[in-house]
Amino acid sequence: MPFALPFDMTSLDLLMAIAAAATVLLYLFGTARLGGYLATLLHGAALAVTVAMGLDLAAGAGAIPSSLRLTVLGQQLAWTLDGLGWFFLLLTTGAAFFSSWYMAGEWGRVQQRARIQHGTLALNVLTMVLLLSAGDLLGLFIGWEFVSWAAFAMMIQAGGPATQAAYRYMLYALAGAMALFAAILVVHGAAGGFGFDQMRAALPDMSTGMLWTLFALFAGGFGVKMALVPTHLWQAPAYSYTPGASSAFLNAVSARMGLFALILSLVKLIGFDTLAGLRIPMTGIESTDILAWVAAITMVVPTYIALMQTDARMLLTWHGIGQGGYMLLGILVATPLGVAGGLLHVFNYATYQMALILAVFAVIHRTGTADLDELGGLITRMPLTYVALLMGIIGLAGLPPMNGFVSKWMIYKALIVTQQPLLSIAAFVGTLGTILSVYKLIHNIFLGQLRVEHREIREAPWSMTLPMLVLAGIGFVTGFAPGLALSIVDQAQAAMGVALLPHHLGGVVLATGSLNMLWVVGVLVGAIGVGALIFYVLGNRRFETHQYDNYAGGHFLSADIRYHFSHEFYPGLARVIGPWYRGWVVRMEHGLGVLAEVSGDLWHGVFRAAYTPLYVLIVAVLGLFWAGGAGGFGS
Amino acid sequence: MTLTAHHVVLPVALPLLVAFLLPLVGRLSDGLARLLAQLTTLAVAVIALLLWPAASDGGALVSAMGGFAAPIGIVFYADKLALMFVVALAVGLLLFRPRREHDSTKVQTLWLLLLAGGSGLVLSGDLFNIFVFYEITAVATYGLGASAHTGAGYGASLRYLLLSALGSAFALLGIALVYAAAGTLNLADLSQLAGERLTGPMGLTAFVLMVLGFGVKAELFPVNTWVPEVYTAAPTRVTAVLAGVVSKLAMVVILRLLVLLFQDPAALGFLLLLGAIGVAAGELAAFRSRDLHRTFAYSSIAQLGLMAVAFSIPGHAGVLAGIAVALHHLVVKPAFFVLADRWRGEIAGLTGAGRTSPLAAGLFVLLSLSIIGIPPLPGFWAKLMLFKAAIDAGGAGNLTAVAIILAATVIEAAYLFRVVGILYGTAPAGRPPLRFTLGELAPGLLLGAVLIAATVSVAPLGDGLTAMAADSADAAAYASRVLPGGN
Amino acid sequence: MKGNARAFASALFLIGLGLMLVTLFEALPFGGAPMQVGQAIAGRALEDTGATNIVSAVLLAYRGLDTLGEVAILFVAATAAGLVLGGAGRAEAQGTPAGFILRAAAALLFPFLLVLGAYIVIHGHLTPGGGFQGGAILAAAFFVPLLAHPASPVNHGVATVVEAFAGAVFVVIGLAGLVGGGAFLVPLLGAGTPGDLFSAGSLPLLYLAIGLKVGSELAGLMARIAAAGDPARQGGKA
Amino acid sequence: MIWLVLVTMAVMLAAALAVIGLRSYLAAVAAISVVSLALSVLFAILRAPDVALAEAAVGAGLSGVLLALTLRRVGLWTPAADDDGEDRP
Amino acid sequence: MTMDAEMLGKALYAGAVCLVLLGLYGMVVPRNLMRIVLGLVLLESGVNLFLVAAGFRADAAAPILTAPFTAQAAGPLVDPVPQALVLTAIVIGVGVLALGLALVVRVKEAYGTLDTHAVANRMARETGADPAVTAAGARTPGALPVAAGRTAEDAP
Repeated sequence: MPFALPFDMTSLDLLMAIAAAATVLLYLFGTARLGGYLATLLHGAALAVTVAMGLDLAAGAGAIPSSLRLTVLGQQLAWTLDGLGWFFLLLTTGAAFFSSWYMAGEWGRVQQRARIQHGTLALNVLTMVLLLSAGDLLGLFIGWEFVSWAAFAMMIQAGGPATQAAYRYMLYALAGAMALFAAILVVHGAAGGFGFDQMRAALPDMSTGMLWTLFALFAGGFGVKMALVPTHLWQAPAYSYTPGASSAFLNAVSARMGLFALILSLVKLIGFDTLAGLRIPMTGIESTDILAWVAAITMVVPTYIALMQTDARMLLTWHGIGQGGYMLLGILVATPLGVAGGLLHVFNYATYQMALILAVFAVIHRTGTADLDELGGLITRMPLTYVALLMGIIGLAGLPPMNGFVSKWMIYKALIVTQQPLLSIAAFVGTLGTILSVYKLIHNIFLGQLRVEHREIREAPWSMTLPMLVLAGIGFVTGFAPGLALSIVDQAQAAMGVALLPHHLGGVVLATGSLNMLWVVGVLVGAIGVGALIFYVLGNRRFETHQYDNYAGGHFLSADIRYHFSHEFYPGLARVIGPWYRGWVVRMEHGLGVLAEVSGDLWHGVFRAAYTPLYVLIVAVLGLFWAGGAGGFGS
Repeated sequence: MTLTAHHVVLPVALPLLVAFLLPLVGRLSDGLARLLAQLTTLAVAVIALLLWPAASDGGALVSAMGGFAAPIGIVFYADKLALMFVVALAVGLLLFRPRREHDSTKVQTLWLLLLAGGSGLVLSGDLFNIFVFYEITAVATYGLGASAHTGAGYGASLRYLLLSALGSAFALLGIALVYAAAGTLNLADLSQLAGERLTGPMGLTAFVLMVLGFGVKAELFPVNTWVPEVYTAAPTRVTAVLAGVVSKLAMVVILRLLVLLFQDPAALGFLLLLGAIGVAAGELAAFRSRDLHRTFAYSSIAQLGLMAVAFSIPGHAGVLAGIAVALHHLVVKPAFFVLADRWRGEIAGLTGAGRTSPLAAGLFVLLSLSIIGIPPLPGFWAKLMLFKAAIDAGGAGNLTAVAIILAATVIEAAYLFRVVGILYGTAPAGRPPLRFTLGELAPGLLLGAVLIAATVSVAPLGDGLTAMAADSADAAAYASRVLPGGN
Repeated sequence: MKGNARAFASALFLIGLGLMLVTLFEALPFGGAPMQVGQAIAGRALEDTGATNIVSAVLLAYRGLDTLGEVAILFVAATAAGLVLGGAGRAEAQGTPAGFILRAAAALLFPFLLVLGAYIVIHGHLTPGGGFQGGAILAAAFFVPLLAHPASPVNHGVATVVEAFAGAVFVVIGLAGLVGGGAFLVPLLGAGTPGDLFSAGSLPLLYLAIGLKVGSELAGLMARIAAAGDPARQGGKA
Repeated sequence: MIWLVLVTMAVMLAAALAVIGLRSYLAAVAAISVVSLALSVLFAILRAPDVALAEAAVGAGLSGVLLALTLRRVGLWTPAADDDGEDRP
Repeated sequence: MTMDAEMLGKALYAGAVCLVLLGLYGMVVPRNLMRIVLGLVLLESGVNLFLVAAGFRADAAAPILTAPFTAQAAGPLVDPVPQALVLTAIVIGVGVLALGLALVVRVKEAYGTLDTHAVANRMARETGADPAVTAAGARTPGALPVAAGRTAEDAP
């Protein structure tokens, strides 16, 4: 241990103590003048402890135990943190640190109930620590319920539409939790206990039917949190109506808890080989193939929904669902390259998605709206936010200088190497959609015509721009030198029991072609540098035009005429994919609601009708008949 | 005065004595009558607590009435389970004393007789004696149900009376069959004879009839249509006690029948079926009800269905789960009804009520989380015990029951958090806010505190319940304690 | 469900229930049921309680708590009916006064009914009859004059006092057994010589208490339902 | 002895059928008293004197009176007032 | 067991079953609450008859000891316990009947009718609207928001 702890407290205990203290302190002193800084300090301490734990794990410690032990009603509950849990924990504490830093400044003071935002953020971190370090299935379920309800607490702050979105989320989350509860009960039935090792021991003699139900329940239960396709309707509104930094935290990390649990249950516990053995008879389709195709659809469909959004936050959150598909697809390829690609994408996504969301909220902070039709031309007014958003969308689209490219490249490579052409086509189509929609995002906010009322907009305060730029910087650095991030990914990959991917600072060395980002970025920067040199030094006859010099097609336009809209941004594409938007998933969801209402009315009728004596008579006769039958009449 | 086993009859005899004299005292002064009634209820609670240590070390206190030994005379059997429910009933009646406008000497008399009937129901060890005490409880419930003096109150109580009388006739037919088949009415004696006398069509028919009879008060599926009407029409404090405590007493009777007389898989299957249908019916109907009273009435039908499923699982794991669900519901439901007392009428009309009385809204959220079964609240541990027992017992019936309960939990969360959303909504201007006075909310807050205390001390509580369940699920121990030398 | 559909459905199920019950009862050995408890009691009833009417012995000694519960049920029903019908029945002027025959017969019947009721209550432990049957006859006895003279005010005061004390006596006798360290409702005061009036110890006292309680309660019930006013003249509200 | 039982039972079942069949409530209440009376005779035959006495005094006597009083109170005394008609909400 | 006693047993049980069935029919079919109460009385009489018949023994005497007052003198006795149970059951029946009739009186006074459906409808209307009673299809206020129809950005 890099630093000795006062008594026999392990570092995991220390982290739990910090998170718990943070929850209580921030709930009490969140709105105090120094509340924001206290929050940043506490989350920073948590991040530091996590990094220390990382170093400890890298030095070969198998897993970090916690002295928190509970035996309740004959069930032993223990908490230990391994590499996989540590990897997601790093993302959690990092995201919490950046969002609390963002809230520390002017943004925090503007909020009506900063106290609740700080408190729920710290509560989410605490619950995620408990989930990530769960030592057995029961601990996993309890942690899972805590995380779901903590996210619910975070979502209902804003009231109005946020409450409706949170209510809808709660229903989905609870349905998922009940599927998970059924799964751990099935395991308990087979293994006689909730322990991970008990489950592994009982796996060989489980019938294929039970394995299929276990697979379906785990994938379904955790898939809801990751908003895989049939259950994707709740995430966008829920995550975008949550105020400011909390939304960034939810986007960056909260959905990934589903991925962690999927990896834990399907890969670590059940294992790729058992899953490969599960085949649909006569068709050769494996269970992982089904989940891979769900991931593929989740990559494509939400991305093209994002394309149609007119609200910046909705656009980004719909993309969040799409990116989740990439991560799951990468991992399901089951080769070291694919798994490393998937996990790296989790890290990269967290960095650029958070930068993007924080940038969008900076725009909201200044202009008061996130509606793409109401914005435009802010590049001159908010240059730093523009830079952060630019680097973010390059990462989101997966283009070279940023880290997004590295992980997407690895996923494409893994798909191609393992001969899965259809899935790789889906990946490319997804990326195409992403590129189109991010351009719409940056064009409508920063480029084009500046609105009259936004003339005096000032840049967002340093307390908001600095976190964005640091995040974008991390994105660039890990893009430039992916080896740093890959060493973090190794911890998780080792804990998953998958062979490690040989890599160096610049990138990946493979028999089928290696990637060295040092060269790629070096050449790119060099080319841009030469181009800039030629453009600025040699051709210096620049003609200075101010933003309102709008001559278009021989017709003078005064400043107040609007010609900058996001409506019908891609008319051709809209016509092509228009017919696909029949919304049959929405109708399915609506159908479930109506089914519950109709059967409820049916039972109301039964309870209020005056036929009860007849019902009693019928049940008595059937009961006697059954009793007679069971007892053998006249025997 | 050292308490011997024979003092087990006091929780029944004392309230009866005072109830008989109360009309006389009431003629002198109403206040004195009310005070005397409450003192008696307190005395019963104290006696039950004093008897607890004697019951816990000796396993159970057995008292033969009139000095006549087991199969001949009537026997009172007070084990920890029974004493626990007697204390719960007494404390419930004290905590939810009828309000001034619904109170009179006659109501106080009915209150005491409900205490006597309820205590007798769980303490008695004789089948017909249980039927008599069940009738006392039932008739007291008809009276209390109509004590609101509204048309709806009279109508609901009448329909409940007719349904319960039909059930009681069935139960009496069942008891007659048992007596004709086995020749004795004492539960211990019957449990020994059950092996060869009560199996086959005769025993099962008796079981079906008795379940339909005692099921009326235990809110089992076909015979629980009275629940929404009576719980809505009766004064809310009466409903709190009925839903909270009295329905559990009837379920304890069904538990005794199951454990001692009918360990037959067909009988367990029948109860499981009724329980599962009850859970589904209760939750779906609650999802569609428009006022809080009806919602909580249907929710208590679902919880009792849960208990029926738990008790239908053979062995002490099922009994433990059932007792855990019963105790949890015993704390949560009355608190819910305390809230429903002030938040009357359409749920839609309650927008913003949570903001005017944040304490009440906070209590509502805590209770909802616990009844849905969110860790670490006790509701979760009760449901976990139920599911574990069902899965360990295996069988298609248990699995479908678990699936139904899991689906019902989602619906339960749907209608409870729909109300939370409305409570925290923004109140339309111009409507007087519904504000709780602390006095009104006190019983609810007390029960909320009990819930939190149970959350903290779930481990020791769990061990205590496990021991109690193991003891009350053991038919042989019951027979050996009651029958002299076990003939 | 339309009326006749419901009638048809219930008829169908009733026939099913009937068939099952009949085949079930066939399996019951008629007249030879294993009555070990019944025969044991029949054999030892005389020495234990001294009552020659074994049913009364069962009712008051062996299953005394049942009878206490029984009296409590009647008391609960009376109280609840009082609660529902509201207050003591203030018998305002009824409709048409009773005819001459009724008034004459009432005056004649009242003493006989009183004697008959008292006899049945007092000899409960010797000959068939007892508290319940005698109480019912006493209730009829007190109700007949009310039929004859509907206008006469019914004072519930006396009935309540009698009721309260009778019930209290029953429970006190029960508790007396408890004081001496014995069980509840132990038969006291020895068995006496079987057959004569003052035998069977405390059983006749219990039956006397029951007789008075049942009598006053049923009389009160009938008076309350009768006097609660005709629909034409709305009765007093609670 | 068997013939006595069969005759009493026949009377009882006929009266029971009358209770359900008759339209007028007063006649139905009278039929109830007849059922109780026949039942108490049956109990006497079955060597259960206490029960016979109780059934006669309480069943035929008091129940009959209570039911009749309620009929008068509820206005179902005369057949005309029988409102068995449907009442649509 | 003489043929005569066997016949008696069959007749008694059949009679008890018929009475129970008629009582049940009287409770299930009619719509007037008063008729249901009558059905209830019949049902309880049927159960009482069955109880007494269960305790009967053909060759035994009534459980009342006569002159020589010695248990052996009287010979085999009919089982006294079911008779005690029936006594209690009869008085329970009358108690519940009395309370039932009091409630019938009050319901008639409150609602003017004794038809179960009418009473049920008026009760539901009095204690707050019930979905089945209010206009069909009126949606409960906070029904599952999802069921509130498609929102703009929703898609497949």
